[in-house]
Order: sequence, then C-alpha cells, then structure tokens
Amino acid sequence: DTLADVKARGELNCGVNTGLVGFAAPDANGNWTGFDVDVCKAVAAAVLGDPAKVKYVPTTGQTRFTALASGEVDVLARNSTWTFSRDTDLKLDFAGVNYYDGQGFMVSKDLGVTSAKELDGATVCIQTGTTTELNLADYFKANNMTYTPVNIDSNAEGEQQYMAGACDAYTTDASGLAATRAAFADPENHIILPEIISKEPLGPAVRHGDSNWGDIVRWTLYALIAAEEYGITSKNIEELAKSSQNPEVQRLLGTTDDLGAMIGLDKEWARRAIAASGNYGEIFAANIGEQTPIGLARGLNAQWTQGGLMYAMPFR
Amino acid sequence: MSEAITRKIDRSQMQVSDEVAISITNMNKWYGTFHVLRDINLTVHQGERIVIAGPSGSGKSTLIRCINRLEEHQAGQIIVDGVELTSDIKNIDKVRSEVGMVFQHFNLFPHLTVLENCTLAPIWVRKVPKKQAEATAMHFLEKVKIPEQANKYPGQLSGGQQQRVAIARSLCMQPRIMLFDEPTSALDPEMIKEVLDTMIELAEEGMTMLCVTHEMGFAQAVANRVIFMDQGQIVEQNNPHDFFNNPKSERTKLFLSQILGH
Amino acid sequence: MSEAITRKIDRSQMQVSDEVAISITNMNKWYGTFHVLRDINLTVHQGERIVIAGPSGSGKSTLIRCINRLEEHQAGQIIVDGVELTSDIKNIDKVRSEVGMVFQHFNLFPHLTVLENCTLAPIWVRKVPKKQAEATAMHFLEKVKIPEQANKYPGQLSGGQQQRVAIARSLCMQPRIMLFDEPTSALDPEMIKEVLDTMIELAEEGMTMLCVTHEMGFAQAVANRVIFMDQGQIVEQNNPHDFFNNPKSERTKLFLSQILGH
Amino acid sequence: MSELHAETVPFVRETMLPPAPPPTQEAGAVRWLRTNLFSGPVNSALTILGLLIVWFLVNHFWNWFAHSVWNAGSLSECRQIIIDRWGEGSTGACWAVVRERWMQFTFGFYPSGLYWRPTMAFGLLFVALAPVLFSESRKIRRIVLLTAAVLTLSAMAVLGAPTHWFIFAAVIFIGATVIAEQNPGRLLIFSLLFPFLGVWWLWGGSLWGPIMALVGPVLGWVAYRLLGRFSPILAGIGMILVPLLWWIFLAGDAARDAENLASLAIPAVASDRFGGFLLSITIGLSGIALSLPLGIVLALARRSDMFLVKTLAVMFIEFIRGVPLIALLFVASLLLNYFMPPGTNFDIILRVIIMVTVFAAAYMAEVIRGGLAALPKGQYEAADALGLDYWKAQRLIILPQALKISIPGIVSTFIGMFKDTTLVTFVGLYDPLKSMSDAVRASTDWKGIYWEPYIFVGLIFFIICFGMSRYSMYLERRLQREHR
Amino acid sequence: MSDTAIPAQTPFRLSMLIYDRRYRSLTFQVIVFILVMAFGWWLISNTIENLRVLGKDFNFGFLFQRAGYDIPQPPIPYTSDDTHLRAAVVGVLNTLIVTVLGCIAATVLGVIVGVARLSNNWLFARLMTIYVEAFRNVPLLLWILVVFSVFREVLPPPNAFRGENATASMIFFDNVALTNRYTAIPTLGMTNDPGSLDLGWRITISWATIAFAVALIGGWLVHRAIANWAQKTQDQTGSRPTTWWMSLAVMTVPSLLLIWYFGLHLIPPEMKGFNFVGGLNISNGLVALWLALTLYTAAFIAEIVRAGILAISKGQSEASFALGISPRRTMSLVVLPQALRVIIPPLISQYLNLMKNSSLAIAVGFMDLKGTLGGTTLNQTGRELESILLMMGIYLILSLIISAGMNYFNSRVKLKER
Ligand SMILES: Nc1ncnc2c1ncn2[C@@H]1O[C@H](COP(=O)(O)OP(=O)(O)OP(=O)(O)O)[C@@H](O)[C@H]1O
Ligand SMILES: Nc1ncnc2c1ncn2[C@@H]1O[C@H](COP(=O)(O)OP(=O)(O)OP(=O)(O)O)[C@@H](O)[C@H]1O
Ligand SMILES: [Mg+2]
Ligand SMILES: [Mg+2]
Repeated sequence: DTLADVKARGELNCGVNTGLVGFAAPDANGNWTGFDVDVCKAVAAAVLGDPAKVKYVPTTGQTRFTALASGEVDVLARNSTWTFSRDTDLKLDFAGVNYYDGQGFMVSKDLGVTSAKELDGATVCIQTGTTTELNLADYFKANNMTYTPVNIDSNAEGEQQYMAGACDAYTTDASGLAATRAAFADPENHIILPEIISKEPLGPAVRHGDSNWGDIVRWTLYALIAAEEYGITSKNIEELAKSSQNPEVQRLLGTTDDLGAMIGLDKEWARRAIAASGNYGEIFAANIGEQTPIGLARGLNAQWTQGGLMYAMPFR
Repeated sequence: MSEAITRKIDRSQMQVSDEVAISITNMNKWYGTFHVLRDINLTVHQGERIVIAGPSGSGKSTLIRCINRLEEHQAGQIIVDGVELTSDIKNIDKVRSEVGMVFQHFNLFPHLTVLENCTLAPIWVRKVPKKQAEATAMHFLEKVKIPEQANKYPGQLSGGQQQRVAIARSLCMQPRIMLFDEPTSALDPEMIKEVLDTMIELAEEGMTMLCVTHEMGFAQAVANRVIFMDQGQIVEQNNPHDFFNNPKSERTKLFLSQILGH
Repeated sequence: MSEAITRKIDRSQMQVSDEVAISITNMNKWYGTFHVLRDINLTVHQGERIVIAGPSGSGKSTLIRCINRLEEHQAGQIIVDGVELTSDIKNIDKVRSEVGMVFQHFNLFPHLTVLENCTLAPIWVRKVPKKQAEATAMHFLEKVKIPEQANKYPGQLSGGQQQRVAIARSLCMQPRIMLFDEPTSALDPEMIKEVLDTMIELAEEGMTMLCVTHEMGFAQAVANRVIFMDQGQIVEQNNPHDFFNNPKSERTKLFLSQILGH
Repeated sequence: MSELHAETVPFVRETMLPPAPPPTQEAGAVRWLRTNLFSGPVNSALTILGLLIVWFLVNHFWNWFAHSVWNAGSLSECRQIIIDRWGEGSTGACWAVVRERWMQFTFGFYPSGLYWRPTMAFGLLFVALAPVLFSESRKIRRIVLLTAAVLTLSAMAVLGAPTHWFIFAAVIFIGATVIAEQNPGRLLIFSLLFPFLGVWWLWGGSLWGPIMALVGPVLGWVAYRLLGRFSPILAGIGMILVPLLWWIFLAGDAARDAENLASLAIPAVASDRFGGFLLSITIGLSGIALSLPLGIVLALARRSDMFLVKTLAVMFIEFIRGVPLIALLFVASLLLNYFMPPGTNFDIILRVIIMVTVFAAAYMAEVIRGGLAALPKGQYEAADALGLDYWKAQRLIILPQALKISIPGIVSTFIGMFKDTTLVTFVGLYDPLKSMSDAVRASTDWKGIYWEPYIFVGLIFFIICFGMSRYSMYLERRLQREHR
Repeated sequence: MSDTAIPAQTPFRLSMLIYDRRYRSLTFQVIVFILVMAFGWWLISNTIENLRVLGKDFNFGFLFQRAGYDIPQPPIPYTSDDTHLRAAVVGVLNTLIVTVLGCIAATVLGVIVGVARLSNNWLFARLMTIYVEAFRNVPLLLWILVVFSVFREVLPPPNAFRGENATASMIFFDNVALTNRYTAIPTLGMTNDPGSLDLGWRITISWATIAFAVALIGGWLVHRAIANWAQKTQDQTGSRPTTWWMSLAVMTVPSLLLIWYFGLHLIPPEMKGFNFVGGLNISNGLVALWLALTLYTAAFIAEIVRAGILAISKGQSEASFALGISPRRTMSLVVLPQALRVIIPPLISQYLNLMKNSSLAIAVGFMDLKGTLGGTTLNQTGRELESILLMMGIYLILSLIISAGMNYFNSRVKLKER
C-alpha cells in the first residue's frame, strides 16, 4: 500500500528527469525546480502536508520505469508519454496528462527547409530510450524517406551535436525543442518545423495495481487543473476557502464535503496541493510559460474553456 | 663403538633412553603412481641422533617430512611420541608442536623480526604470554649466539645466522624431537661451521635428532646411527664407525666413495 | 719460470706465434665524465692466453667489452685481427664474428634449445647450411661433454652445463680469439671445475684467450701472461710465475694477499 | 720461443695516472644534444617529428588558454570579456564556470553549510591510511600526516566548521602524528573505526547506528570465545551467525532506543545529495575498502585445493571479469531490486557500491593471487611445521607478505576503479565528469559551455590517479630493494 | 614390498567430519555448496516473487517482436521492421567490429609507443611518456567524449562541402570527406557483377568478395610455401634466396587480375541533399569510439610492451651482438620472441578490457550490444531482466572466447624450465 508506505516514510520518492530545464533540474545547491517537480510537490503537500518532503530520484530514460516498478519511486513525474504498451505491458498506470506534447523537428534556418517532408536523407539527432525513436522511424517510413539517426544519450549532448551541425535536424517533443531553442545564443536562426508527427501526452505515472494511490495522484493533478478553472490561486486560496460560495470550490477546498476521506486523506488535501506552488496555470507560467526563458505558449494545454485540452473531471 | 669416543662428543655421556620417540612401521608413500618410500621401518629412541644419507632423489626429505606430516603417507604407521599420525587434525597439531623442523632454505618469515619469528608459534599455538615467549626466545637466541640480532629482519642476516635463527625458532616451541633437512647445504663454506656447531651443541644436550645431511664429519661426530637410503628404501643402517669404515652394501660403498672423494 | 712448467699444461708445447691478434694503443674510455680506462696499451699475439685480474670496478670487464665493441672507446686505437675498431659497422661485424665471448651469466637464449643456441649465429651470420651448422655444433657440444643435452632448453640445465653450452656456442662461430668475463664466478663450486676443465682444454689447443677471472689456480695453470688492473690502468703485467711469486707493485701485492688468503 | 713474449712484456706502472676529463665532444650540451636528440638520421627525424607535434599542439591551443577568463557570471559575459580584451573573433577559455561551480563539482549537492564534514572525513582518511600505506618510512609518514593536517584544518576553517569539530579534528591529527612517531601500528584502531566514523560524517544521522553496527563484530568475538570452549566449529558458526542476527533483528531497534536515551545525532544528508568528486571518492573508497577483504577471500578460495570452493571462486571471478562494469551498474540500478525480497528498497548509491565492490573484488582477487603465488612454498611449510593452522598461517605469515607484494597491483586496481566511477552517470547518479557537467550546462547561465568543465574534471582525475600511480611505483621500487 | 597397498580404513566416527583432514574439506565444501545453493535459490525465489507481484513473466518472446527503431549503418541488412533479435545481432556485430578494429590499432600503436619510450631520443621518449600518462590516468569516458567532440567541433559539417564556394574540400583526390558527422569514403563498384551468395537470414556475400578472399588466402598460402622453400634452401646452402618479390607477386597479381575482371572501380561519395551519398559514411560515433579506445588501450599496451622488452635482460642482446648477429636480427631472433612471452598474458587482459570498454559506445550513440539489446530494446519492451541477463551472457561468451584463444597461443610459446 503506497499511501501507507509514504506516510510511514514521511517522504515522497518522486522520479524526475536528471536535468531538463523547465521540467525538472537541480540548481547549484541541489534544489529541484520545474514543471514536473511541482507535481511532485503538490502530491507531497496533499499526502504529507509539506511540499518539501520530497526526495527527488533522478532517472534516465533507461531506468525510469524500472525505478517505478521496483518501488524505488512512488510516482514518476518525468515527461513520459502515455502509450498503450506502457500502460499495459509495462504495468504502469498513468494518472493523467499534465502536458500535451507532440514530437517536432528543429532545423537551422540556412538549411532552407520549411517542412519535415523535405528531410529526406537528413541526419537526425534523437535521444535514445524514448518514444521519439519509434515515432521517427515510423514517420520516415510512412513518408518513404530515409534518414540517419544519431542516437544521443543526454539532452545536453544532443544540443551540442545539433549546434555544431553534426545533425541537420534535432527531434524531440515540441516543448523540449522550444526550451532548447530558447537557450541558444541565436534562437532566430533556428526554426521549429510545423509538422507535429506524434501525440505525446505526458503525465505522471504510478505502479499498476494500487488504485488508491493512483487516485490520489490523479486527483491531485485534477485539483491543480480545476483550481485554475475556478480561479483559485496560491494567493487567494485561503480567502476563497473561507469565502467562496461556489459549491465545487467548497468541495475542492474541503470547506464542505470531505472528499479527502474517500482517498484516505484529510479534508484539506487539495488546498495544500494548490498552495504548494499554485494552480496549473501558475505552475505553467512559472516554469515554462511565455515569461520564462523557455517561453512555451499554452496551446493545447490551455483550459478547455479557452479551447485547450485541460479538463479536470468534476469534484463531486 | 669405543673407537668413536675420542671424537668431539663423548657418546657414552649421552643418555639414550628406552623410551620410543618415533616408530615407523611398514610405511609406504606414493607421489601419484611413483613409489617414493617403500616399506620403511624405523624406531628412534628418546635422545637418539640419527643421520640420514643417500643419493639425491632417494626419498630422504620425504621421509623426514612424513614424520611431521608435511607429506601424507599412504600405508603403514607412523607413531610420534605416542601419537599416531592419521588425517586427524588434532593429532597432527599435537605432533607438530612436539617436533621441530629446520629446512634447507631456512624459511624464515621475512616480514617479522628475528624475535617475532621466534615468538610467533609459542604465542599463537602454545598461547604463551608474549613476555614469557620473548624471554624464551632470547634464551634460545643466546644459545645459537645471536641475541644481538633479535630486532633485525632475516633479510639483514647472513645465511649462517639465518639458519641459526631457524634453529632457535624451532627450539622455542620446546620440541622433543628435531628434524633437519640438509640444514647446511644452502650455506657458504664458512657458515657451515657455525650451524654445525650449534647442532652439535644441541646434540650434546640430548635432543632427539633426525638429520638429513651430507656432512659426513658431522655424522661421525654426533650420530648414534647412520641410515643410508636409496630408491625409497633403507638400505643400510649402522653406527657411524662401522658405517663409514665398513659399509656392507655395494651401494653404500659407491656412495661413500663419491661423497668422500668429492 | 721453469717451476711453472710442471703444471698441468706444458707451456713449451704451445705455440705463441709472432702474429699480433689484438693491439691496443693509448686507449681511453669514459662513462660520462668518469674515466674508466686510462691509456691502455696491450699487444696480444696469436695463441697467447692472458688472464686479467684486479679489484672490482677496476675496468676489467670494460676492457674486454671494448675489444668486441660492446662498449665504445673514445680515444686511442684497438686493432683486432688487423681490423681497426671504429664506428664502421662492417668492421665491427667482422671483428665480432672473429671474437667469441663468454659472459659471467652465460646469457644463453632461453627460448631456443641448446642446439639452436649453437647454430643460430653460424646460420644467420656465417650463412652456413643448417645441417652443417648442426654438425659443427654437435662437435663442439661433444667437446664440452654435453652432446646428450642438445635438445634440451637452457632452463633445464645446471649452471655448469649452461656455461659449457655458452662456450660451445662461441666456439661454433670458430673464432680466432675468445674473451671470457668471469666465466665461473656465478657457479657453484662443483661446477667451476667442469668449466675450467673445458677452458684448459681450449687453451691446450692453442686458442688465443683473454680471460677475466679470479681463479688464480687457473691463471697459474694456463696463462702466458697475467695482467693486473686497477683504477682503469694496467698496473702490472708479467708471466704467471713471476706475477704470483714476485709481484712488483704494492697494489698487486695487496691484491694477491687478499685473493690468496681468501 | 714460447716464453718470448712473456719475457719481453713485463711491465710495472710506477705512477698512477690521474683521471682526465673526457674529450670535449664527449661532454656538455653538445654531447647531450648529440646523444639524446641527434644521434643518427632516424633519431634526428624523430626529434623533428616531436618538435612538430609540440608546435602543432601549442599553436592550436595556446591562444585558447592564453585568453582565459576567470571572472564572469555567465558564458555570454565571458565571451563578451574575451571579445573586449582580445578583439572580435578571438576565442578563449572561460574558467569562470569552474570558479563559480567548483564547490558543486567537488561536493555535488551536499548542503553547503556542511561541506566541512566530507572535508574532515577525507582529511582524517590519511590518518586511517597511515599505518597501512605509509608505515614504512617515517619521513613520508610525517610529510603526509602534516600536510593532511594543515590542509584539512585550514579547509575546515574556511568552510566554517563548528569549533568543537575543528578542535576534534586537530586533536586527532596531533595525536596521530605523535603516535605515528612511535608506533604507527597503534593507529590501526583508528583505521578500523574509520569506516564507521566516515559513514557517519558523510551521511550524518545518529552515531548510534555505526556504534550498533560495530557491536556486531564484538558480539561475534564474544560468541567465538564462549562457544570456543565447546567446539571450534560451533564457535565458527556462532562467530558468523551472532553478528548477522544482531544486525538483522536487533541493531536497528537498539540504535533507535539508544538515540532516544542519549542523542548523538548530527544533521543527516541523504544519498541523493552526493555528487561530483565526493560521490566518486565515496564510491571509490568504499569499493576498495570492501573489495579488499572480499578479494582476499576469493583469492584464497581460488588457490584452495577443495575442488568445489575453487570452482565456485573461478566461476565467480571469471564471470565478473567477463562482463563490462556498465552492465553490472545496470544490474545495480535495474535488477538488484528483483533479486531482493519484495518490498526491500535500498539506496542506489549503496547498490552501486555493492556492484563496484564485486567488480573490483574479482580484479583484486587476481592481483592477490599473484602475490600469493609469488611466495615461496617454504613459507607455507615453515608455518605448517610450527603447528600454525590454516587460518593462523594465512593471517600471520602468508597474507602480510602477499599483500605487501601486491600493493602496486592493488593501487592500480584502485586507480581503474576510481576512473570507472564516472560510469555511474549512466544510472542517473551525478558523477563529476558527465552528469555534473551536464547539470552545470543545464543552467541558463552556462548553457553551451563545453570544454572547460571536462578539462577541469579531467585534470583533477589526472592529478589524483597520477599521484597514486607514482606512489605505487615508489613502493614497487622500494619493495624490490627490500626483496633483494 | 607391496606395490599397491591400499590404505587401511579406520572406522568412521562423526567427529571425523570435523577433525579428519579428508572429511573436513568435504564437510566444508558441502557447507559452502549448500550456502551458495541457498543463496542462489533465495535470489531466484525473490525474483519469481517480485515478477509475480509486478505481474510480469520471464520470457524471451520479445526478441521476436518488431523492434521499431532504426540503427545507423547496420553491418547486416536491418530496418525498423526487423525483430529485436536481429537488432541484438546487429549490436553484437557492431561490438565485434569496434573491438577487432580497436585491438588491431591499439596493438600497433601500443607497440610503436612502447618501443619509442625506450628510444634514446630524449624529446620523443618524453612526448610518449606524456601521452601514456595522460591516457592512463584520466577516465576513458572523458577521452571518448573529447575525441567525439573534437570531431564534431573541428571538422566541417557536410553542407560546408556544398555549392560553388564550398568552405571545405575533400581529400585524397576528392575521394574522402571528413565531416563532423561521418567520414565519407568511396564504395566499390563493379561493371561485371557476379551476383552474390545468399547465406540466409537476409545476409548476402558478393561472389566478388569471396573471389578476393580466396585469392588472398591462396596468395598467402603460396607465400608460406615460398617462405618454406626459402628456409629449406637456407638450411641446405646457408644463404637465403631473396623472395620478397615473389611473395609480393603471388599476393597481389591474382587480386589485380580480379579487379580487372570484375571491373572494380571506386564510387566516390557525392554531396547530395543533406549528406554525402554514393560512398560509405562511417559515422563519427564509430570512429571516435574506435579512436578513443585505441588511444586509451594503446597507452596501457605501450607500458606492457615496454615492460616486456625491459624484462629481457641486456645480457641477451649483448650475447647476440657478441656472436656478430646484427641489431635487427637480434631484435627478431632473440629479443622479441622472448619479450612476447612476457607481453602476451597482460595483453589478453587489455583486449578483454577493450571489448568491455566498448560498451561505453552509449556515450557517442554508437549502437553496439549495449545500445541495442541493453538500450533501446530494453527500454521499449521493458524487459530489463531478460535483456540484461542476455547481454551479460553474450559479453561473457565473447570474453571467454578471446581469453581461450589467447591462452592457447600463450601455452604454445611458454618457456621450458627445469
Ligand atoms: N611433490 C612431489 N610430487 C612428485 N614427486 C615428488 C614430489 N616431491 C618429491 N618427489 C620425488 O620423490 C623423490 C624423492 O624426493 P626427495 O625430495 O625425498 O629426495 P631427497 O632424497 O631428499 O633428494 P635430495 O638429496 O635431492 O634432496 C624424487 O624422485 C622426487 O623427484
Ligand atoms: N654503463 C656504465 N655507465 C657508467 N659507469 C659504468 C658503466 N659500466 C661500468 N661502469 C663503471 O665503470 C667501472 C669499471 O667497471 P667494470 O665492470 O669494467 O669493472 P670490473 O673490473 O669488471 O669489476 P668487477 O670485478 O666487479 O666485474 C666501475 O666503476 C663501474 O661502476
Ligand atoms: Mg631433499
Ligand atoms: Mg666485471
């Protein structure tokens, strides 16, 4: 029983990327920040009452699922794509989607390429151990094109490779491309091609077979999304908890019904989760939003009310 | 016998008791299929000094090494000081702590000082307190006339000194029987005398000794009995006088002519 | 002189021709700034047997090694068999194939059999057919009395046998001059005799020999001349009888007293 | 005619010649050049080739090194400074990243307030090593201890160590130096305690944990003593079983209770904070300390005349030596959890240390086997003849000598292992070389900095490994002298 | 005299299990065996239990599923539609390629450097020492990254070769292009293609290749025969006939004829689109890995060679000189045959190390065994237990083969001792 384990341990083990700016990266003092990290913090706040009680376990593309399966981490918040085989054969349960992504290509402007369809014969840099590798193979095959893959072990190495012109195109999730491009000395010389060749719903995953723990992570994520929908922010949350008349908000913040009891938590779990680093929108804006160096637009990740896909199931 | 008395040791003074120290009966040993020792029968009494001679490869070393079970025999019986040597570890340990052995190449422990070499076995096998073991060791080092070397390492000593340390080391276990396997053959001529003197002194004190050696002078001086071996068998045994002056077997004669002529 | 004739070799039988085998004039050698050989003058005639003695470090080995250019000299002249030793490689090769050398530590080739050791140089340097080289080798192995070891490896022989192989190996090149650098000093006493006997036999056949040795018995038995070196200089040279019985220089006297007293 | 020459040649030198200086060609710089650089056509060609290589290297890298910047806050600032100083288009090294992040390269994510703790542990390590490695030469012992003391204490002062710990370290250093003057063997106690103390200083927490762990061997010894009266076999079993039982069932609780009674805790630091050279050295040292005993056991087993024991040892050693370390690291990170009882989950650093230990132990076993084989058979026989049993003979006679002979091999195994600790990057640990450099590059300030971190880390590795290899060569030479 | 006396059996007592030497070792072995078995059983039962809890099974069926990923430059035909098994085989072949190339180059370089360190040229010996120490004391991973990065940063990208005013140009008469992705070299074309032999499993070998192999092997055999004849002549007459031109002829003439017959010609790589096409593009991952492994291992081999030569005492060459044997012959007849015996055992371990170190290919994206079976396959299928066990098994087998081969060689040249 993961919940009991986590509570007994007093610490949430959260699997994260070894270093992907904006999503999860340690700073010079080893403090982790990022979009995925904030999910960990929210879960820790909900379950343990303290967003700081997280042990971040850096995982590589190769070790992440095993770390989860073997119980080394309680939740894997590491930009992992939700796919059929992972959900079934790998015995994971995805708790939801915190970022809708898709694989794209970045090329240098002076290559004169405007569409991925023109990449026949190109050399493409990819990170090993990701779904990208499979998508890439499928895409070129489907379009009857050839390419030379350059398999790179880490993101940093891949960027270096691309910048030196050792590959014509760099492919990874569009969010990653944007982050990478943003960090270049000359972002204007690189373009991200319009084709998005795959669906990459990224979300936190838990071990298969512990539904209650899965529920906790899933609904913590929904709480963050719902909070944005209802305008609950980390600043106004205390006030709203007292004053809000919206029954959904009241239920969410534990002012009325005790939803927390149904998943083995206390009444105020969601309030703490949101307070940890804000609602989904705040987290997005703080880590990868347009104001950050990464500068991602909300796009698909906007609330459903704004034409996006972020849609929290009702708290009822 | 009487003619030998004029030699260095007065043999009549030395007590050879009736008590049996080593008794070997019908002992046989093989290395693989090679029959090294054949039907050895030998009784050694307390206080006897026996010299074993014979051509190279005749099994002298093997015989000696069987007596403290550095080699295992496969048939027959070896009883040392009343204890039969079988594969029983307790018996082996008992025998080994009663029997001292001095090797051709000294085999001192180079990482220990002379004193530590001498006290090691008493401390760890006999469980003697360190102080006491050191006192004993100094006593025996004095006996072999190198007390001043006690704190040196073996590598710093000459061959003769090393061999004397080896003798002292064996004596520190206060064995009832001493075995010597060509103790002087790795030494330079000048040093041989030092070691032989030490051995003669030991002999004078009545130690039971079995000594493989080619020093025939030594044999004549101290041995009660000389045993001649060839091809794994005891060919002849006799008192030194008769052995040297009146060998009976042809082989012995041949051997003696080579050794003494050399 | 006449007293020495009764020794093992009858010197009058041995022909020392007038032909000059080695002539060294005003030769000097330095190791770095260390002056090892100083103004060496030496003429050796065909058939002469010269023994070189002297304290350790006096330059005996260096002198011998200069003669077949294992060391380079820096001043003066060395003429071997009519060929002057310069840096000219052809001359060096010519000299080396005329001069045999036997080392203190034998320096046999351990990866080759005794026979191969002996045939290697004739085959590759003299271009002798293998069969013939082997026949010659067997002849010389017989001469040093170990033909039966021909197919063993050096590692399987005793020291004395190894040194005899080394001599045979040199002889197989049928050199006109043999150099020996302390050929017996690495051997056990029993084996020294074997090797000296071989050398005496060689001497009897009239081989020109230069031999660094401390075996004074050998010197007295075979040498025409004994050279005493000290501090890189030839201090005294004389026929063996006078050298041993009537040394002139103080140093020689001192040296002889040490050597012979030892 | 035969006596002719002998008669004519008698010669006596009356005055000895003084040594003369060698001919001018044979001395001084000319000679040196002639013999060392231009002694023949081939040699001259080689010299020219060598000069070309040197010129090529200098020509290509000199500018870059010469244009070094040490003070800057980010890579772009660095580049700006270089352009300002040396003009448009010039390139240069930006060592500012090392200056700014070298603590991170050294300590990883260790809490900065506690940097003094690993520093102290590392400094005191030399005290622990003194009786093992530097025991022979008093001069070296003095130099090593005093240098370690001065460096450690000043580093601790700079890093803001609490006064009482500072005094503690100072006392140990002074005490050790004094004791080492008389009998370095006595420092062995500290060497034995050091693993426990070191673990405590690095990971923090309660001292009671290490203490209770230490109680295990003590209990084992007691059991051995008590049971030894009945039967040595029983004693042997007891000696192994009692500590095991203690560690598995009681030690944890005992430590907790003791901690509650009297707290001996210092702030705990979790494993995931380890990184950089701290991680490498921790893994390396634990690996060597653990692999040495394991290697000895394996070597003895491999030389045993018991068929089964020997076979098992051979299989184990050959298996480990036949597989890349990186595969074993993946076993540590991916498979070890499969092999443990369900629910156990232990620290990744610990798992990596286990695998590194096993890996090094196989190599160590071969090194020690060589040492054992080099011992003359007479040593075994002499020990037997004195009545020493197998274990006593091994402990008192054989191993001390064999290990001494093997020191060079052991050191080079250690160097190899230390270099291999960089491979932990592939299982998500922050090794100094790749992960740390990547982590530094992941920050927006230093994105795109490439060579400087690598050169810096490589240089540190070089200094440490080269130092160790020189030390082992020195030991080898000295041992050769001794064994003459 | 009894020749085959059978030792008398003493009756068995229980205490003999402990105190009798014969039984004691038996007892001990049985205990060790039981403990090892128990430990093994414990591991296996834990694994089974863990697999059960996770709902996984232990099954190599995944090897026959579609791999779905691409491997650049597979040595045998491979596409993303092939199975994981085939991908693993590609990985093994890649490992072998880099190992074999690395061993050859490292040996050559190592021997040269080892000898150069002994040279009396002060400058050159020092340079070699610096090289050796630098490579021995810095982690291999760093060297791999450095070599890879040097290629990437220093060499021009392929598009620098494009267009009228290209900034980079090809070398060797426009046949080879060094780029920061790959080294483009020409392939061989035939005007008279004899077709190829199908070995099954979609592996084909051109008949031309086979013809050349036969020609070369045949040429080599004839060369051996010539050498034997020369040896025999030398044995008989003492002088060795000059045979190098005959050997050269039999080694080259058949091949030249075949080249003419098949109309063999070079097809130089050509810049087209993004990359060079037409030739063979050897990826920098492979080249960098190979070069780094070579440089690193050669540093160790140099030390081994140096030690081996130094181990042959000066007396050996002096004795040879004194016999009038020339320095060159001394080296080949006296010094090297002996040095070889000292050198070979540590050389074996260096070859093994090189093979194992090649698993660092992961750092440069070269798809060796670790990259395919232990990397992408493992990752895509989630079969870590099976993949890693299989991978370790393969590495183990390769190691055992290398060491068995070299041990055989070693035992043949061992010195005979007394
Ligand atoms: N471990 C062994 N295995 C096989 N044969 C052995 C072994 N030890 C000795 N032998 C053989 O047993 C025979 C007797 O050896 P032993 O050492 O007892 O002879 P020795 O009389 O002491 O000779 P030496 O005077 O040369 O010491 C010899 O032929 C020897 O080769
Ligand atoms: N290669 C060398 N370099 C420098 N000095 C050397 C060299 N070889 C020998 N020497 C020195 O030259 C001197 C003469 O050496 P040499 O070997 O000729 O003496 P030796 O008379 O043969 O002595 P020994 O009787 O010990 O063999 C010695 O002082 C020696 O130290
Ligand atoms: Mg013997
Ligand atoms: Mg000399």
